[in-house]
Amino acid sequence: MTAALLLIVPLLGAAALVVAPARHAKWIALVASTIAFVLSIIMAVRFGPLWTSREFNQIGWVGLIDAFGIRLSLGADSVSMLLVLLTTMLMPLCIWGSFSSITQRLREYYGWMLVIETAMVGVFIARDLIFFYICFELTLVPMFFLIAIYGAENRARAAYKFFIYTFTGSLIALAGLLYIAWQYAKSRGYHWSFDIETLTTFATDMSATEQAWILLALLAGFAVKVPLFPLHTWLPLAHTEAPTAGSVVLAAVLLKLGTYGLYRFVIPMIPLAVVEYAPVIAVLAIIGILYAALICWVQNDMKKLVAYSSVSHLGFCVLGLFALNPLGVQGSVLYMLNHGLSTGALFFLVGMVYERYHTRDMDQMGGLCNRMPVWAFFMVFFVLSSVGLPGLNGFVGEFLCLIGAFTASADNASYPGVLGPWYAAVASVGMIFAAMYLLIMTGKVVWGPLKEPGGHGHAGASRAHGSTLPADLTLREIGVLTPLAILCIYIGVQPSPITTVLGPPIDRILGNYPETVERLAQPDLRPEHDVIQVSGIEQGEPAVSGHQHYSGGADG
Amino acid sequence: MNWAADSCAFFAAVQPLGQLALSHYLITSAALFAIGLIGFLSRRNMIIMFLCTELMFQAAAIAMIAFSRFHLDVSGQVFVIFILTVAAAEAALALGLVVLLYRRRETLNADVWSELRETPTP
Amino acid sequence: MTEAVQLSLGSGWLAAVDAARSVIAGPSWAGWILWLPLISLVLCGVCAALKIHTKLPAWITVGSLAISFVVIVALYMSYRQPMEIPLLDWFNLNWRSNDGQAGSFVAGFAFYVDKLTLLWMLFVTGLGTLIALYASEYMEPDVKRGYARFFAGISVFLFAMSCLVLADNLVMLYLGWEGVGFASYWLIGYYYTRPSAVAAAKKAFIVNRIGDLGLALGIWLIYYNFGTVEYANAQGTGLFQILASGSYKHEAGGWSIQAIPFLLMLGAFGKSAQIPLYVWLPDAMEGPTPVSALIHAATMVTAGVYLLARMLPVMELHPAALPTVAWIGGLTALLAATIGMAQYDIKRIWAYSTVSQLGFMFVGVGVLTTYGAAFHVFTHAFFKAVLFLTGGAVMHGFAGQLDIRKISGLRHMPGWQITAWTMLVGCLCLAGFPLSSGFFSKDEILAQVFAVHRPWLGFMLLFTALLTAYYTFRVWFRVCAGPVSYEMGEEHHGHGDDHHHGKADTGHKAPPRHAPPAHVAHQPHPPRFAINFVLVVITVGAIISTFSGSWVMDKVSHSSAAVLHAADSHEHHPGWVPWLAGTIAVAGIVVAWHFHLASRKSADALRARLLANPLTRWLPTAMENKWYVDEFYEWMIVTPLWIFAHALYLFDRYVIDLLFVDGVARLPKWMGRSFQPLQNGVLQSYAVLMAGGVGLAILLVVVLMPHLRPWLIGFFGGGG
Amino acid sequence: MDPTLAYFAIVLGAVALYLVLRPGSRAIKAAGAILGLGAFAWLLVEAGRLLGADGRPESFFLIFSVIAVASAVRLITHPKPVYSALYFIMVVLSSAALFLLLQAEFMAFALVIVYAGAILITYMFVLMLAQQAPGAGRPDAQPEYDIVPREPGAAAFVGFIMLTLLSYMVFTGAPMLPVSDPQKAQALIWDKLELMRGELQAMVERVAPGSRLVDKPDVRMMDDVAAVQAIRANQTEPSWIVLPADAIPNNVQLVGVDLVWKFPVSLELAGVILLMAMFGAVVLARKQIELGEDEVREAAGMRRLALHADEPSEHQASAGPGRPRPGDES
Repeated sequence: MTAALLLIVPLLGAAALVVAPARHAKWIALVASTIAFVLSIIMAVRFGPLWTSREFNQIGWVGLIDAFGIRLSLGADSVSMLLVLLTTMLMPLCIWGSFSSITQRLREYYGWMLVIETAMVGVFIARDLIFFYICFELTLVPMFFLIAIYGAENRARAAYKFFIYTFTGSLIALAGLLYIAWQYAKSRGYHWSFDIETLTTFATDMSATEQAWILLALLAGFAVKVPLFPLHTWLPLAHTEAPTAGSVVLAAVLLKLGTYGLYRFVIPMIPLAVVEYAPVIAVLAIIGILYAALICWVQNDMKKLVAYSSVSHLGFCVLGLFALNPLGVQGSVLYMLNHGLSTGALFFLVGMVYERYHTRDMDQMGGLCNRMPVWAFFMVFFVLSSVGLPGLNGFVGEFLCLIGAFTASADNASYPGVLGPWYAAVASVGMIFAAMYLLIMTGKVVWGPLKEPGGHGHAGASRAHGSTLPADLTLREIGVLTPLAILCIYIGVQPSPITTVLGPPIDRILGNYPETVERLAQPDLRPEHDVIQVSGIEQGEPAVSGHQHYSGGADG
Repeated sequence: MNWAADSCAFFAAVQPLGQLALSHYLITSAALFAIGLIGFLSRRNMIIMFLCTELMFQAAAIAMIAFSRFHLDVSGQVFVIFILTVAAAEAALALGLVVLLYRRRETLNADVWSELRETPTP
Repeated sequence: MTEAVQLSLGSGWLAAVDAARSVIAGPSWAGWILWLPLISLVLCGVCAALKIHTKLPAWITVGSLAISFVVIVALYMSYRQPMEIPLLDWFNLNWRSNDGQAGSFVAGFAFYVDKLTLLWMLFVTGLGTLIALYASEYMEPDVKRGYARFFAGISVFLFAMSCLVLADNLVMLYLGWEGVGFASYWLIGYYYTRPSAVAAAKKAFIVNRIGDLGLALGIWLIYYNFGTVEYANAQGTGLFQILASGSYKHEAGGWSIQAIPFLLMLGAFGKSAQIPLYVWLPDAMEGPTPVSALIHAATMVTAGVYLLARMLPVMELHPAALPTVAWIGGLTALLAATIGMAQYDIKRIWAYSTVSQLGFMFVGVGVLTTYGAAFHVFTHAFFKAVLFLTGGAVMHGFAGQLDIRKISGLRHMPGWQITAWTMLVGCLCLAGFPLSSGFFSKDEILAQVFAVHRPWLGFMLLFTALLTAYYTFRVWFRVCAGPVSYEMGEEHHGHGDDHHHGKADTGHKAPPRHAPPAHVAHQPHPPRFAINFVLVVITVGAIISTFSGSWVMDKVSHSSAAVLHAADSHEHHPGWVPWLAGTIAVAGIVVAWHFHLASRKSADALRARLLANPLTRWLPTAMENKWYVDEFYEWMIVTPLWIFAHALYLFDRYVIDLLFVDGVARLPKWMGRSFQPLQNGVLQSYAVLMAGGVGLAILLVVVLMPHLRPWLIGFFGGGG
Repeated sequence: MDPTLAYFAIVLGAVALYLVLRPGSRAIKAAGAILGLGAFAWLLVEAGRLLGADGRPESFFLIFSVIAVASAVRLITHPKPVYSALYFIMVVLSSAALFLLLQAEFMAFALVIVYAGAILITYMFVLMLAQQAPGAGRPDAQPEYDIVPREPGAAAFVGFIMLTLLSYMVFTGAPMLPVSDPQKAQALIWDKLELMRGELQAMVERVAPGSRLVDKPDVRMMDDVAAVQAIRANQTEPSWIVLPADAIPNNVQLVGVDLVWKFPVSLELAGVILLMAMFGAVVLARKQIELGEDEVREAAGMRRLALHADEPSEHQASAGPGRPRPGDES
């Protein structure tokens, strides 16, 4: 039951924080999150052969709630596992990275950090719809408090906007998901089930009209979270106001809840609607890519810039996802990981500057590499990773997403899609913009003659603000950034282990699509809505094959 | 036991209330209720307002009893007991409050007590 | 004419492809070509982290580059036929759809070695080693500062360039492509305290990115149409093999196939600084001179030529592609030459001459003499390196002075002889003086242009050659000849021109690192051993490269760039071309001698006369201002986009966020507000509401429900 | 079945009530009263017509319902609270009479005792406690808020909308109600005896002395009589014993049995409610001592209670609705 332990340990840590003295709070949190990380490693190791299995394997089962078809069942495929690993790896770093920046209400802060860890892990390994949704919403609460208590000047507004916006969206998504569950229960004589696999199999048989509505509902939840183009405005605000670690968690993991939701629910559940509306979503993603990138260009606030860049980057992720072929979806999942690493690190870096100078205004600073060479090194490194320099992680995901979208045309032999070269071509202009705004930021902040904010002289500027930090990064801060940098290089050079494990589950999720696309692409064969029926995902396999691994994976 | 016996005979002999009679009682009840409502809405004396609520209870009680008779089921009468209970409790509390309020402002005018309002926003 | 080219092509690259088909596994030690620069990079990084203030990074880099050159030589010695050397997995995606259709996307770290590769790698690593050696002395003043950073950048560049050239697939080529762009960014921005350097670095990266996008799109289209990004492999499913086998249908892909050559071309134009993307290269001279020599003259900028040569079979996918390349190359050559004529900064002149010569090379590719193009690349690499390095030596010795009006008579100064004479050799080559290396290689291209009957292009190029000879010797006569006089630069050691086009200059205090030290050198110090040695070696190389024509042709004709073209055997070449070209070169030199040595005043007088006449005023003005291309881009593309971006930001903040999002969020608030008067604190009005609510409920249940019921049942399906 | 005329009667009643309510001359009020009574009578007649039954209502019903309605109207129109309370007693008494007509004797008496006896007395006390000190100029003057009703028209409108809806329910709903079978109903009433073991045993002994009930007595209707199984004095086997007609449970018994057997939890709840009400009353009574009321009053600009109770209040006039007073808006 490593998975269950993984959920419980951070909560135990949070409980311990309630009673512990404040001066020990950070260490308790660090230990708890590190234990969680170790547990996730153990879980990953014990996942063993399931890494390459096609199923959404059962990896745990807590028989606490068993009424009304709701079960606390945990499952994972390689995608979830990777995202869990990303989460558990980032959390100790976030906590470690907050050691100096958080000085007030420590226990509360670290407690919320641990709670949000549980919630995020829960989202990724939930195999039960209700449990998924509870965790999905539970992430909002700690983040709300993290922003509202520890944020910058405008934090109250940001926190409320973040909370209400995403909450409204996910409520609509819940309605969509419950509709599926309801229809399922109705067809089974009101035997409710919230098992994601069961519902997925069921939902693929729904009529095109129903699927379209469900798609709309699910998008309301997940597209806000991603965020997709017109629904993104909460993100820059929340990012700008959140504390550093909050921004990191927000960018690195919380946004992935949206794309993970798309991956887990939208793509496999409602193929008809997805095929029908993928071009629309792709267009929104592309608009988001270009639009946010252009907006980044005119930002003065570093953090806002990075925040808008997230909108732009996640557009690539969505585009890859809706390419509906293995290249695109694998690229998209890789993009989730990569964005978590590089944008997370960028937020750390911005936070480190903010901690020293108490401003993020790019016009007020310049040439910081004169004062902070180590910081400058990491900054340039992660900017390049974010720009998508080949050999670093950003490139891999971006390239695969775009090539996926590129080849997602109707005449592709193995996986015909509904996008095609034009989509990818327009989207790829975002690569130029990305280079533009990130390098302009680097040029302003890192390079050039030294200019420190607030008219301070050359020496000891940061001390003037009462900060105890030295001019350049401390060993602790280097320690926070180094693992991220190493991972960036590793994924950039060796993505194939990851793509190998990503292959099978993605193949399975996309299993229906070639057939669906071909059917819908032929207008003469295209039946009226409500008549199209596509066979379930588990084509040619026993319907319960999702449970077959239960005995093997139950204790994993 | 005599009158009880008579009453029993009476009860046993009489047919259930007809629909016409029921409707008469119900209309009476409705009329009382409406009058109570009107009184509650139009009078400004807090005590009269409470009296009006009692009047509405009364109307409800009549409807209950009428239905009880119509269905020959005493549950309706039992409910009237509960109505009485609530009325008594309400009288005790509400009148206590009225006294309290009166001591604050020296008036029974209900309009005086309007602090719990939304301050108009531009 | 186009038909003729097509015809000649038909069998052209098939021979090469036949060779490619029999690809064998190469020796795995060739991997050291990549690993050595990487090791050097890491070690330089360690040096920087440990704050080692010696020349150690330089020796590490020079050593590792030298070894990697040796490895290349060894590979060259053992070369028999095209080789495939897998090193590492990178992209390796395989899938199988439900109906059994399999697909894959494979792009590993692997080498594809044919003779073209070897040719390029030889001069890349060879020159790289030499220039690193040169830089070890040139960068001496920075030993305590960015020394390790500089050599790490050189290592990155060599790594990326090796990836680019050696790649066996387009994705790895793309890695190298972006990698050299990044190295270029790194090294141009080496003097990061100077806003102009930072801006130049940024500009280089971004403009390159535009070209990279073209390349990327080309790669995707290739994958889209051919299902592979590998050149050739043992299974015979590589790109060239598919193209050669004829198993694909030319017309099947339609636009998606025909667009490929144009997109690749865009990539090549970006990297090799052709119209419309050449603007970054002159600015790139903000970098240290060895960088300009290595990256921005000899090696990186020829990557575009390499790409087009390598992808020659692909370039044939649209008949208009190669003529386009030729014309763009020709125009670039002319434009850059006219700008170069009017500049005063040595490095800038060399930069524009580089752009111009790259134009020649593209013409060469465009008229299907890949041999000529490669030959010119090869000779150009040497003589342009010489020119830059001599320029760097001047700059080094004269404290950053690069203005040709302020240095004169270099050859008479003690210790500067080697510099002056090696520069002369370089100038002769560049000017295409008869029997110099540049003469032969340029002639190869010019002759081919006339051979394929493009006289207009040919005469344009000849005119360009005249200008080239003029501006080249303008520099030499100004700087090396004439009476001795000089003016020291403003910096203790030279780092490019000092007239920053300083709008980015933010009025900061003197940058702490580059504050003039107490002892500003007032005397020029001539170059010492390392610089002189390298100058001599490369000059010797430049001279030797004169005779390398047939060797290069051998290399080119046994690769995918091979054009089995009768013209290559000089039979179709018009015999008058070399004579005319030689005459023109000499004429240009004579004109330069007249204006810049014999009567230097007449040049200024001419300029003044041109300026005085309102009809001709535009000519020198526009030339000196680089034809206002930067300004044109600034006003036509950057500024509108910037305004658009601002508009978008305002749109985002006020329309999307404020109007829509907050508007929707305010709806409940407004609704609440509209009911607010109900909350008036008057008891009875609450009672009215309550009564109204009860009334509504009754209405709903008693009056409306009987009518709603059938509809509800219909909607909820029996109301389970 | 066209209830339009009935609604017209209701509208008429509304107009009448409005006339009575609004401050105006006596004549108009009297006319309104007559009109209202007429409207009410018309409504009843309409009901009869609509439901298609022959009849005229019982005379007793008519008398008492008219008294109830009339007193209710008077209750809400009388300016003096004490009179209103007395009219409420009239309402209570007449509805008790209606209860009697409906054979709910227990409830009728309980109503009189609880309402007229207890609750109304409480009201009287409160009226006494909260009576306005007579104004200086006009000793008998009623306070303005007792004389001038607020928005009588609107109130009448709302009330009669409610009445319309309720009577619509009556007109449409009453004909559809199931009429219970008296036979079955009687059987149900007899069945209640089973729950009253002591009563049943006594009854059995009265009819057949010395007999005792079986363990689980089962009262059954047989034809027109009720019988129960019991073991006669000298027998061992149970036999049916016919119960006398007067053994049928009376209203009080029925209510009691229902209350205890059917609604025990509600009974408990009612007890709790009363207990809470008592606590509440006690707390409210204590509060006025502990609040430091004088300070509060002073802050509100009124005279102190304890020390200067005899001072006339200058600020009282300003205590109108919605007008801010110093110290109120904290």
